[in-house]
Amino acid sequence: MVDAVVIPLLKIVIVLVATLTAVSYMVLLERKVIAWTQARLGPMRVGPHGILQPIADALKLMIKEDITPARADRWVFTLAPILAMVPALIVYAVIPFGPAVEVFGRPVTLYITDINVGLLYVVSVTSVGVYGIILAGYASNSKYPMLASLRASAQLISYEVAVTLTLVSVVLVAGTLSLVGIVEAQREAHVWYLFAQPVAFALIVIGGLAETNRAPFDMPEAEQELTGGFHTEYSGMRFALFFLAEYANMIVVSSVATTLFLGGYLRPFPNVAAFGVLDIVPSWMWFLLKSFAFLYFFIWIRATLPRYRYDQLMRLGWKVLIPIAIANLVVTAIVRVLLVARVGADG
Amino acid sequence: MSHYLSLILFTPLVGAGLLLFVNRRHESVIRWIANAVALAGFAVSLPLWFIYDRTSPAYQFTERLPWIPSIGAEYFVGIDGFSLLLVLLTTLMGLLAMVSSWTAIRERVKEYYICLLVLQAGMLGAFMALDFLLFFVFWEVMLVPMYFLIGVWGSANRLYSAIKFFIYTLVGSVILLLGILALYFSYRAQTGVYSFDITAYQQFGFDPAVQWWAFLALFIGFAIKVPLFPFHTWLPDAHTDAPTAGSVILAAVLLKMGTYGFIRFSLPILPDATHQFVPYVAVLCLVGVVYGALVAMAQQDWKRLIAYSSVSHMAMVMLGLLALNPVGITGSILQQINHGISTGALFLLVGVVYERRHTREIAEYGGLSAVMPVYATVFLVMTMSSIGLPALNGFIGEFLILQGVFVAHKVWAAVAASGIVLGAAYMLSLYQRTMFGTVTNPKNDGLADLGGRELLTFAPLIVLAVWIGLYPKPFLDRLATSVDRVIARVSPEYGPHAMVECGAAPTAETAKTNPAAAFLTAVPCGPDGKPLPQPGTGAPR
Amino acid sequence: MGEVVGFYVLATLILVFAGLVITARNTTHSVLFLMMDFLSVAALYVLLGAEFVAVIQILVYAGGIVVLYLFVVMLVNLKRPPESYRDPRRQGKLGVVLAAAVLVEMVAVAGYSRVAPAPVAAAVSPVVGNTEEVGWLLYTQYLIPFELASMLLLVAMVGAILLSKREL
Amino acid sequence: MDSLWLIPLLPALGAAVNGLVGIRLFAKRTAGAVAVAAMAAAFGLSVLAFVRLLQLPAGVHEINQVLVDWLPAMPLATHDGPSGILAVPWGFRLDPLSAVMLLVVTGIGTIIHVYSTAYMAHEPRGGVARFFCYLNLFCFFMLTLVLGNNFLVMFVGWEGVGLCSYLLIGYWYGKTPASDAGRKAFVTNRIGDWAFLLGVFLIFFTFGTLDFRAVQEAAAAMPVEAAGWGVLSTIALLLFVGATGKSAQIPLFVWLPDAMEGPTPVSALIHAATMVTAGVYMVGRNAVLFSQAPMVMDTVAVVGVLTALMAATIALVQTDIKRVLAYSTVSQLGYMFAAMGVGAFAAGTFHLLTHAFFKALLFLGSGSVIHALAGEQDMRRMGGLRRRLPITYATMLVGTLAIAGVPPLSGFFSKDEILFRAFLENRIVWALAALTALLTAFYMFRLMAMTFFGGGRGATADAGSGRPGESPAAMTGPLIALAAGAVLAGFIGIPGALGGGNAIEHFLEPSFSASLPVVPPAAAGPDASAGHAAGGAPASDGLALGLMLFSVAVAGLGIAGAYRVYVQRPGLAAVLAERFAAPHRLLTHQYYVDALYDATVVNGTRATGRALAAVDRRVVDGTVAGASRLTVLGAWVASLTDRTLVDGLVNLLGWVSQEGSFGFRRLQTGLVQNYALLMLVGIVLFVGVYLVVR
Amino acid sequence: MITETHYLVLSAALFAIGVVGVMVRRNIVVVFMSIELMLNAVNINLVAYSHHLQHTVGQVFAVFVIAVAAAEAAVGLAILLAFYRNRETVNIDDMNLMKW
Repeated sequence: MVDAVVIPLLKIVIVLVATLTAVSYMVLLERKVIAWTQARLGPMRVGPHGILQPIADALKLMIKEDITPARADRWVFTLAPILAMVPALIVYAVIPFGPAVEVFGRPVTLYITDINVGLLYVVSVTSVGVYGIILAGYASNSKYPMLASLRASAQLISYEVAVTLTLVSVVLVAGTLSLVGIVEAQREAHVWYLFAQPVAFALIVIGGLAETNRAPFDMPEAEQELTGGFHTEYSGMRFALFFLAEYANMIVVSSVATTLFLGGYLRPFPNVAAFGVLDIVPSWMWFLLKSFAFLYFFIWIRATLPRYRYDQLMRLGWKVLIPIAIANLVVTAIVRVLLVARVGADG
Repeated sequence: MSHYLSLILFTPLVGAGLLLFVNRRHESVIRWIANAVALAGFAVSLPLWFIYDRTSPAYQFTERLPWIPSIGAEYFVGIDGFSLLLVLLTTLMGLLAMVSSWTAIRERVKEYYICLLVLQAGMLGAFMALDFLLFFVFWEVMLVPMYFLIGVWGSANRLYSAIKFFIYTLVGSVILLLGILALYFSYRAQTGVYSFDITAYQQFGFDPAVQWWAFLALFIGFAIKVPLFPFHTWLPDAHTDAPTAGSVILAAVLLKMGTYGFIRFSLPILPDATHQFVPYVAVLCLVGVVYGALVAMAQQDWKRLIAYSSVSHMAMVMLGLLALNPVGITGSILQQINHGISTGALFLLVGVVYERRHTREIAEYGGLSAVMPVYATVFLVMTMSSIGLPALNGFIGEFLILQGVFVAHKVWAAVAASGIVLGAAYMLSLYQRTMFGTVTNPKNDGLADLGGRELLTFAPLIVLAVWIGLYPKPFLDRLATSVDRVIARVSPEYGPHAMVECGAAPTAETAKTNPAAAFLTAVPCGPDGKPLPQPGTGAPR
Repeated sequence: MGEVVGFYVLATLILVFAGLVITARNTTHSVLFLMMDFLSVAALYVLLGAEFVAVIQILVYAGGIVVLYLFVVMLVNLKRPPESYRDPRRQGKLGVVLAAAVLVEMVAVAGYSRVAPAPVAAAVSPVVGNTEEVGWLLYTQYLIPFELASMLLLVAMVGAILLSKREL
Repeated sequence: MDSLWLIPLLPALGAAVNGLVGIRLFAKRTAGAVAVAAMAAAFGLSVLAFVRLLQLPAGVHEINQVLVDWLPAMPLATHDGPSGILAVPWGFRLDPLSAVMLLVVTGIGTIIHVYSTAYMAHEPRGGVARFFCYLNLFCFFMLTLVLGNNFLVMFVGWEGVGLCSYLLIGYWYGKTPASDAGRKAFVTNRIGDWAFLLGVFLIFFTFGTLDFRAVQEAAAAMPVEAAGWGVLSTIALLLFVGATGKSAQIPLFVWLPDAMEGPTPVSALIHAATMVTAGVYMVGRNAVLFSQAPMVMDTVAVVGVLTALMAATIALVQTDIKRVLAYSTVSQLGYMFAAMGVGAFAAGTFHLLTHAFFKALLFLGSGSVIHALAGEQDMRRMGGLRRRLPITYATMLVGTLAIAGVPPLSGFFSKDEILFRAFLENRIVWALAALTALLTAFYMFRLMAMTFFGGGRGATADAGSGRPGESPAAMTGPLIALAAGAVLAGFIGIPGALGGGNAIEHFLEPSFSASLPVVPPAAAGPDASAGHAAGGAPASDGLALGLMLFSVAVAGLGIAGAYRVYVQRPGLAAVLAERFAAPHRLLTHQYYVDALYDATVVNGTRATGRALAAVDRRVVDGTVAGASRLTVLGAWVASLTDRTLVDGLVNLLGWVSQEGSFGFRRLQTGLVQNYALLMLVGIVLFVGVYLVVR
Repeated sequence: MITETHYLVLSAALFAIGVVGVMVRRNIVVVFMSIELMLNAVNINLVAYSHHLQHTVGQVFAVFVIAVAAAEAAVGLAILLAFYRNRETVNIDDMNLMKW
């Protein structure tokens, strides 16, 4: 009973709380980093160096009036932020933060579950996330959110193709869809897939930026064009959900990319005993460090690059990324068939 | 079995296939691909010149596969000396026609180049086929793209000309097919074998009656293509209305199909009928020579004039065949190449000014020497080549033909030689009317001279014209054994080429007749190991 | 026990959502219910041990096709009342009756038919795991149908692009 | 000197350099320098070759050089069966005859090239290079013609010089008369070439070779066709017709006067000194062959002397300075042919040589005059130039005296030799030739008088004082050089009667004989056939001296007449013209030969062409069109049948099924759901049946 | 105990709902969605039998069905869009031009 119910529930709670906290502080981090990039200070008032700013923000959003526009589709208007938030959170079910460890004499895996179609699960769940945005746009019954939502859905669907194709090539190398399996495959291969699949890595990074609507692909919420994007009509807690969902998605993408390409929770050179000293940093810490590097990279990009034009974005997706992804897939498959010992019984 | 000929044959087709997959809007891509394919086609065919064994009388590079086994048709290709030269001429002129179209064609570019490439494949196939049915198929294949070239990219009266061309030549084709089938069934009746194999036909003695009818059928089919008077009227129309590249191909290669047909099929397969028919055909040829030249003189249209000159020249070529002796036939084939070079070049030249002015009316021009000196020079060289100035290619061909014909029949030669005088008259008149004088038409004032690309298209032709004019031996050598084979069928009294040992010291006889021989070294050897003939040898004592 | 509860819950959800799909006045809501329905079906697949199909169901149906529907709905009928004209020759009621007949007949068939549970050898494929098995079959025994399906998708893609672009 | 081929090659290189590079890049001086250098080098080589020829051992008279095969050996039947071999090499041969021509061509060519550098100085830059390119190319072809060792190589040069003549006559292509004249020259020549070519064919057919030496030997071995017309006569006649074209004899002389449209150096080089003498050269080349055909020889002599007389009479009334000289050239060429015709091959060649000097001199002198008068060519607008152009005057006077046959200038010796030989051979020819000599002296001094004497008229007067001045040194230098030649050239052929050895005749002798035993000139009998072959001087010195005195007297008479009419009494010419109006008109219109040709041959051909073109369009093509119309008619009838009968049946069937279909079509409502409904019915029935049957 | 019969009945019910949707609704988008429902019913059947027979082939066919459904949706909706552009309606009763 404890193993079947309590521990998973505990893990879920921990992950949820940690995620929401991390998301809050991501906001602060972003504001700070961008400020530093622009030679400003960023939030400084609430707490030392503005360290309590997220709490203040959260409070503000909670007590703010939650307006529903008069001609909005009420049900959907409410459903949309939830549909945005939920997929972002349930993806965490399969993210491996670390291997099985011993906690209070009990073997505990540092992930909620490991299903054998883990990667497909991630892909399919994130693909549902698009509903939140479309429905928000639709339900607002207002032109800017509508446009933004159409843009967003087209963008997400387009980049999903490229990303999924890219993931297939990683799966080809790893030979499994399980995220834990992929991490372990990297341990056995003695190499992070960043080096085995550099093209795929680049594609995932670009595709990830687009999938999370981050700069330079933040078309759906381009303030200058759409007065705030699909959540223009939202305020209060429902707005907060969208806000959190975006950052949660960033963390998801970082985590998945870390898992797939940076060896997940593995320390550097996991098979080389000489680096055993690195084991003093726990495995989940390695995972968080790598993910953090990714997140930082996201923010860095946002502070650096200008926004794409919409047609450029689509051209990039369909005419550049997808062909490259297919080519990468083909090359990977050929190399795999020719060079790498095949797994399973290949007749 | 070598697949080399198939490689040459299918290169243009592959190019045409490739073009199918290019978006029609990417015209420059299409142009580049088509030109690259044509260049590749030429480059692929060029080694033939070197690896062709000029001492072997057999068909070379043969390739033989069953095609329609039930009727004995085969995919059977191979070349001898005649086809070697014509194949090379085809690939070269195909390339030049392609290059010359770079700026001239602006509409339906993709279809245009596909047509040209398919046409080229058809021509190559017809020259390579050693199976009569295969030959006929390629013969027909040529027709369709040419029809489109004239009908789609031609000038004002193009539809009329295209249809006339198509139907006229199609009538010839049908009669040709009848002839082919007559031979086929006759062969079957006498040997019990279903075969379209030309090499077998050439060894076979057909029944004289069959020969008579078959010759008549083949004659009409080929004569229309040559075109021989009075079957020539499609040619001026087709030439006039065809786009430049079409005219070039038509003049340089397509017309050769007819004469090629005579030499490949009519003469060696039907030697008895040939002897019966020679006097009548020769009269047509003579009429053609003089008639074509006279009519050319009266033309006001630049291309029409050259077209009629083609009628005259091709009649001369035919006449050379009818001499039925080695010199006449050799000259006839060489003259086909020459005509391809010079008339092809002349049409290219017309194309150059047509592209700038969009008129072929001779009266519209005049004084071009002043504005386009390089053009005028090239035109002069090609005019001279066309009228048979010695030291250029045309003379060699005409001399050999006329010498051969003279031996066969003196009056024919005398009449045919008058074509040279008339040729000079109309060609120089053309040259004077267009190049000389002052620029009276203000539209001609600023005409641009030949550009680099255009000059590039003429360079090989000029080189060839001079080369053949000064040293035709490499060409004639490659023809020798093939000519011998035909001669062995139609004029068996001639033996094979006499071969004189070289490297020997001058004989006493030589020394006597040529006192200065003492100052010479031994009898010089030609590059091919054959001796250079000495003056005085062969003279009756 | 868990399976029974799961089945009935999911079956109820499926049927209710399906009913809502065809009865909702607002097409957007129809689409939403359709999505819910598909998600429920996916859950049913998990219940049946077909994780791969379940994931594909979500990925393709919920994540792709339904989004497409949503898209189209937004493009075509945002403001207009959709069903203004009714053709008198259309026998809608007869259709409902016939649907009922089909239902009855099918239930009858379901009730009658009894397929023996293990006439087929359980493990024909040398791989373990649901996804691997599906993949194995797809790429060996059903390779040609698989390629045909991909061809069909390609053709459909080209066709869809051709149809929906105003001019090429 | 085994590299004869270098001699023609050098001008070819010069032409190539000027043509490919020079037209775009060279300055005028550079272009001229290149051309002159090429020619000078060729001249140097020619002199070397000449020396080499002289040094040959006794009995050997030629240097033969074969480069490569041109036409490789090909079997071809000759008159005696299919065993013949047609083979033509690129071969060159130097023998005395070609050596003389070689020196004339390269020597005078070089001089004229030098002259041209100044004469063409006012042309545009590219034009000068083009001019020199053509001129060098001409020299190349001319040298090929001269040096070729067989008919075909000669024919290359033969046609090539025609081309260059065409180009150079039409050098000012902007002028219609110039380009017309060029075309006329080319086409007229082509008519001659037609015959020449047929002659070549017949030569091969007869002898089985085209080599000169071989042909001569073979011809010599055949019997002389004194009585009947034979194959040799045919060959000779055909060749002679070819020569009439190139050398402007009756009936093909009409192109030469028109050719004066070209620049004057061109007239001097091509239409006086070298190209037009190619015909004479060719007859000389085939002297043996011609000698075997006496009837043709007579024809040659008659045609030659008639041409000489006719041209001389026309020259009497011409007013264009260059046309006078042109007719004079025709006339002198006639002289040469007359010489050939009477068997005086050496004399003809000698006259060719001397004529080259004084006629080139005269042309260049006239060029100098024209140059000074800025292009004026009409003698009626000249006069009094004696003082203004002293060098030109002096040199031209030398030339005039030479052509008139005043001793001891070169023309005297050569012309006298011809007259002497003609007197022996054929008195009528001699009489006509003598008359021609009289006329020659007359019209030449008429030219001098109208140009240099009297008061300034027209252009001279217009030019005012000071101008026109004497031409630059590059022009006067060549004049002086040629004048020296015109004075001295005669001394190589001083006849025996004057105590000379007639060196040129002995030198040339081997070229005019086959490998037959050389007959010493003195030993040759008066027998006609032997005379043809050997060409000795059988008559006594007394007769020779008498004839010489006679011809000097004739010359003097002509000069005096001209002096009287044109210097002493300037009005007399007009009076005479009036009195003899009809002959005068005949002469000024050149006997209407041009008009006759235009009316018959030229327009006849054109009209035939037009008529045939119409026939082609109407009849030949009309037949085709008629056939197509018939087809269309047939198609129309067939289609009518098709529409009414055949199609009617089909339509009936269609009508029946259509009417039937109207009933069924109500089933198709177009409503998707109706179709679905039917499907559903099907399903219900199907499953129902399944349930019942199972 | 849930037998395959339960699944079959469920699938039959879902199918019938789809049929009703197809027959009754005039909004062609909804008709399309009803067709998707029917396809899902089929899939349930397939997967259920796959489970029942312990053989994967049913799932394979389910995958095929999904692929076909995707193709059908894409083309169908494209046609619908084209139609809508021309006729400004998605009412199925207005689509009756394909007749005699």
